[in-house]
Amino acid sequence: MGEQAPIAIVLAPLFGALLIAFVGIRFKALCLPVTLGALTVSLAATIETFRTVLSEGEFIYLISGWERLGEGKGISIGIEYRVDAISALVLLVIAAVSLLVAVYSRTRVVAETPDRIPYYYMLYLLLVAGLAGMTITNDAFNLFVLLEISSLTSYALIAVGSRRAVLSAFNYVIMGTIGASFYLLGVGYLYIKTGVLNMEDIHAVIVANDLAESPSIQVAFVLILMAVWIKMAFFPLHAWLPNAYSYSPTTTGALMAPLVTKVMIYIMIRMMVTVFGLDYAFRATLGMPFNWSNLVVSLSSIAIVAGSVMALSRRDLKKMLSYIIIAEVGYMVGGAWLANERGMTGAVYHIVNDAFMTLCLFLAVGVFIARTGDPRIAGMNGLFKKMPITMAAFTIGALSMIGLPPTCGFFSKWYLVGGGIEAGQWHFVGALLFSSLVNAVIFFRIFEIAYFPKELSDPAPECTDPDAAPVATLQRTPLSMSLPLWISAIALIGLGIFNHTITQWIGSALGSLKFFPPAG
Amino acid sequence: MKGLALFAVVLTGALLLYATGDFPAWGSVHSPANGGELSSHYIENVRTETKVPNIVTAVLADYRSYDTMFETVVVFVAGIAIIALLRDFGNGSRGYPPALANNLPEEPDLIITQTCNLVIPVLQIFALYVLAHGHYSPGGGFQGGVMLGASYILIALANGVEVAMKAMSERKIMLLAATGILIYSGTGLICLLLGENFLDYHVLSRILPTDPIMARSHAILIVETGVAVTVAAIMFSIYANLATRGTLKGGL
Amino acid sequence: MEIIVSPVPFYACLASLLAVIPIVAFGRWPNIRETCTFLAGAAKLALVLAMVPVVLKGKLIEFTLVNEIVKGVPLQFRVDGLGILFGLVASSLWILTTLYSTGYMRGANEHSQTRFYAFFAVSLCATLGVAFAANLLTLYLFYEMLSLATYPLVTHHQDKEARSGGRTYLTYLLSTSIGFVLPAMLYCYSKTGGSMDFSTGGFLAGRVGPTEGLVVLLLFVFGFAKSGIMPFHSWLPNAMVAPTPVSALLHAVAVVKVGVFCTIRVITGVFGTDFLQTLDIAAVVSWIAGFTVLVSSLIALTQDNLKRRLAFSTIGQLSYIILGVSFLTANGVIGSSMHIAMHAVGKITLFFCAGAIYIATGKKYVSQLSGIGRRMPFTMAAFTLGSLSIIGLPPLCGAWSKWFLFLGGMDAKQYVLVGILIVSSLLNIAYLIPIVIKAFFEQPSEEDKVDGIAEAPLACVIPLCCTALGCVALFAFPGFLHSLARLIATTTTTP
Amino acid sequence: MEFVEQFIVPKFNYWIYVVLMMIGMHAMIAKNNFFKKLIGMAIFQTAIILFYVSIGVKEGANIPILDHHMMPGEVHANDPVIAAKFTNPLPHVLMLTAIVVSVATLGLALAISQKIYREYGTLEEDDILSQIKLEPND
Repeated sequence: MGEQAPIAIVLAPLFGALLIAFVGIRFKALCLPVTLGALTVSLAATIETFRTVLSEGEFIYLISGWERLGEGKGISIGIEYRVDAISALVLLVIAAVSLLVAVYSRTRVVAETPDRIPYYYMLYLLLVAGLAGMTITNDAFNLFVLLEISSLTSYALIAVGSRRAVLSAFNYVIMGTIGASFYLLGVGYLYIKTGVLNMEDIHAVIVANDLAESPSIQVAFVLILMAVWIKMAFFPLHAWLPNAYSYSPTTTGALMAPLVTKVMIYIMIRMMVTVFGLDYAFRATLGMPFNWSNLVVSLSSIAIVAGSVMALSRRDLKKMLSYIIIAEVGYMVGGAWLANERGMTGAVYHIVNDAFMTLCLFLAVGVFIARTGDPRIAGMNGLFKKMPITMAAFTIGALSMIGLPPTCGFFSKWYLVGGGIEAGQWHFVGALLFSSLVNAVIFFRIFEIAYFPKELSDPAPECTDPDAAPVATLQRTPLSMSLPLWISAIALIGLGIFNHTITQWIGSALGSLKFFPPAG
Repeated sequence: MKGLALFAVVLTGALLLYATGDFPAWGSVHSPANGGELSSHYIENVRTETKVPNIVTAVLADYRSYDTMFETVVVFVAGIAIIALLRDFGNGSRGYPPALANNLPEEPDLIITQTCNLVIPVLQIFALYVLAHGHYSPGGGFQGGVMLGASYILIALANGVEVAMKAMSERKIMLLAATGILIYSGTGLICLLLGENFLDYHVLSRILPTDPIMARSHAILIVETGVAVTVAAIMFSIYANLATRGTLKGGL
Repeated sequence: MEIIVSPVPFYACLASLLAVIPIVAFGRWPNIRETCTFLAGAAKLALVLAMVPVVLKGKLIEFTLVNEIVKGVPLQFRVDGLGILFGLVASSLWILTTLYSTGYMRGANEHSQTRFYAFFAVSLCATLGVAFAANLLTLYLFYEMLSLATYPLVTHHQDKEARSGGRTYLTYLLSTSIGFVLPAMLYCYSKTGGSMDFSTGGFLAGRVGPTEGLVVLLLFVFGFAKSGIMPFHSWLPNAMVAPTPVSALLHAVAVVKVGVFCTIRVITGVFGTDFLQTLDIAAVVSWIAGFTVLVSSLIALTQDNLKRRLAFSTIGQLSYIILGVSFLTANGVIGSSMHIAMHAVGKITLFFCAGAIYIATGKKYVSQLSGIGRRMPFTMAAFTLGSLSIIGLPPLCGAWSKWFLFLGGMDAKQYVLVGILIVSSLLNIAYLIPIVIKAFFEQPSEEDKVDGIAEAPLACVIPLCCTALGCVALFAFPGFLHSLARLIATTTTTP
Repeated sequence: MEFVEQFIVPKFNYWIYVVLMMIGMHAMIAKNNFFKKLIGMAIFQTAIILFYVSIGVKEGANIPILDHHMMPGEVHANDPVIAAKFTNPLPHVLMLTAIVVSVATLGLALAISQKIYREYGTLEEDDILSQIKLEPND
């Protein structure tokens, strides 16, 4: 069964969703166990796949069994999966995070969307299937279909939230559709010049026919980049993200914030590495007096600074975290475009780290809101005394965001800043350090509020939203919420300590690539 | 905002048009997409590999069947998403602007109902034909499924959603929609259980009384049926929820 | 140089970290809790002492915890002369401080004492980690750990003053370590292609030119802002809001000495004194340190709050150490190394006294201390000894280190800086001796008159007497320290 | 004039798709009314379908169904099929998928806009934004 593990990663959540449709609608209590079961199977399959990759290196899984045509590598006529160490790592993150959030959702979904439990879990599972499918596929068009699955499910998962969530979901639909359509167009422009849809085949044709200078390919590159940037909320295309994440239900935020942007960054790296090739990605100029590497790194420096500054002025916890995510997206995009191996390693490694960091923080914030009923930072008054254990986990997450050892955030910075120095992109280095300091200010301000109790001058705002049912605040943190939180917090330290192993895996996938120093 | 939007739009347009200069001539037989190995392979070998004359159907449900499965899942997602968003689970119509309260005529119109009664059976038969004849002519699961769904929508239009819901209850919608995908993915799963890769239909010849190539052809029909079932159920569900704002009472 | 692989340095580091578990577990039984702290302290000291003879023989003790924490850089401990000297000072004074804090915390009836002891233990773990770190990354990891672990100690009172003090504390320490040290460290990493091991010649030697060298050096010197070098010094006076045992051990010994220790490591282990000599950039550091010495002494003169005055004194004394090592001469390094120990003993005495005065009388200001010597003769006697040691007068230990610093300056022909050293010693007299005079020779005001002796609790007085006697003892028997310092000097400088 | 002959006439369908797409995209971004945005979205997505279908056109080719082209009786499994005689099936397959996706997106977007109308009583972006400004939250 080992060789069938890759397909099981995607199928397990799909069948889980079907099972809920069959039995979960009538027996609501079964929804969560089915979800957990499906995600566990998916996680097991991911681990199996990961082991295969580690022992045998990158491999292809042929869906429908259509062998490649022709001599040598040939071209693919069916749809394939392609797993290498990087995608296996991202899959592992998806499986682990989704399982943790599912455990966490036990009380939250019942409290926040009591009448829609089966639908919620179906969407949840299908979102996971879509994300995993995007990560593993080797077909440019198939990626679009799965992208749409993950988009549609995330629109819905956001829109089941409060009054404001619906509005932000609509904006997300508009932006998301533009993004997905750009991607589709980009694939079309590639197809018209290459006649193939398989990612590796596209690359092979581009190289063989010397299409690097072709305007269609260049436009396709721009379109696909714009598409992934919109989807990953790369500044200044970020406008949909903060409201969408902060007004959505707790579980949605906790699932989407760690995964969706990160998977899109993976897709971007995949496009750069597999479809266009690094040489193309870093050097293509579009006839302009700059090259991509310098341009994108500059953009990401701006993104990092802008995201951090915007986060600084937020008073709502989730919103503040959302802007931090925007800054973090800048880290990864910048790292990937530094045009050296250390930067790329840092970007991929940070995908893993940032997923767990955001997870940890969103889970902790979810616990705070569930306990205090107050989404504002000011609502955390005196929490160190009230719930020291949760605060400790939050502290680990925050330290990781700031980038203090021994958490993994420090080691991400290590690679990213190191890559920046190596590439001589000093503004990127400066932006990273600036953002670390801003994060330090943000989080230590929170710590101060939570550590130095003070009489609140204004009480928690009355709930004016008629549709947001007054969710009762919990007296104690249930184990289903604290356990995933703690696992994610411990993961942050584990990922930091084992950073060398992880980067070696990443390096094994990147090893065969040639990194060119950016020209000029 | 408007100026910015115009700028962005014009910029995108200019970029897209810039690339058209590079495109192969329209209708060229030798363009990479048309004359390339991939498309030629489909056209030239579809007969020997799948025995399905309609190349589009063969590519859709066999070569790229994995895509099509998730395409069906997209429909399924849209269906459950709309239920999750709109369906009013007995909380009353809280939050409705009063102008929207349903005030429908009590009695359905005689002419409309009778016409519909005439049309609907024909429509449904035709839908099944479109579905089943997808191997030989334009058609297939999606087209057939949409027609089938349309027949129920027609009932709802003529008699109100409640009447249609008697034929296609909410519970049934959910079951059918899931069954459709289960038929599709289950076919793939059987291939997997028989020891081949997911959706590798030829291995079905071990349980179907045919040779491996015909097994592909038959399997395409099976999965197309699955698609049709899901699409029909979800199309009606989308209509019912949108038209009644989630109450599933009354209708347009 | 012979290298012995042994996990002892790791255990020494771990001893106090593990102590956190029983400390928290027995939080409800103060006596058991404090016993645990003592046991951990004793174990730690014993482990450190066990390494001393080996190191004195000129061997290194090495232990690798993680083979490669990032590519090419292990998480590794290595004990050399400088490390053992610092580790010895920190771990021996921890025991005394624990005794002292038992008296102080109970005397002042402080809240959350368990948290206090727990974080204290973590801080000590980090301190020893810095002392024994074999490479720059390991050093940085423990450096940051120390910054964070001391935050709850600094803000122990959890009131408005603590809040602002803590804020300054972290702002300075984190922004400098993230903003300056991290990029400098990564620059070194990319320059050397992956190795960051402290080595005798300096791992950066020969790889950078004078301009980059100066930038990196300054990034390091300012980045390790725990050393209190100006203009990144103002966290230290603000951190004095902490309970006195914290000020005593952390802000006279552990934290600030970690700062100077790191600076010494950078100068000797990263650049190497020889290389700095060829680059000819160390003088910049000398002048910054000299400036700090002079200005901080002048500021100390104006402070009325006793602990703040001591804090500014500390800033000045720390810069002596940096100054000494930046002379790049053998005598300078000897002076610096010895001053780490000598100043620690002297300054901790002064802080202990300040705390004892506060516990016994509630007084915090120098102007209130008239005649207090009659009431607290032991405390004030110890204070006198401590002051004289800081000033550097024989027969107290401070004299030795100042003497070597002075020699180092002469060797380096930095006569102006030597002049600054002398002037600053005079200023030391000016801000410390008046306190002694006030305590012993002025009449107390009417309401402060107390009959007989009213000392602080015994648990406070014993440690401060011990350290005061230590000042004398180290003057009489400096041989052991001197041989350690000589060892350091021979391994880091060319004669 | 030469420009028109050289660049527009032979590829006029691509020009049409771009113009249509820009109309749709402008509506999506700049229109104030949510429903108009959705209409824009529909145009936008349809334009892409037009583009894809244009790719697959072959001059002088028939629809990609084998039996339709070869009359019954002449068809033998051994007869070679000439690729040039049939239009490219792949873009059609892809667009079948894209159509379904756009229908699903549109349906979901309609549901969301209906929910917005339920919450705010209007579909004009300005009105909704001014309503939000009055809310104390945020």
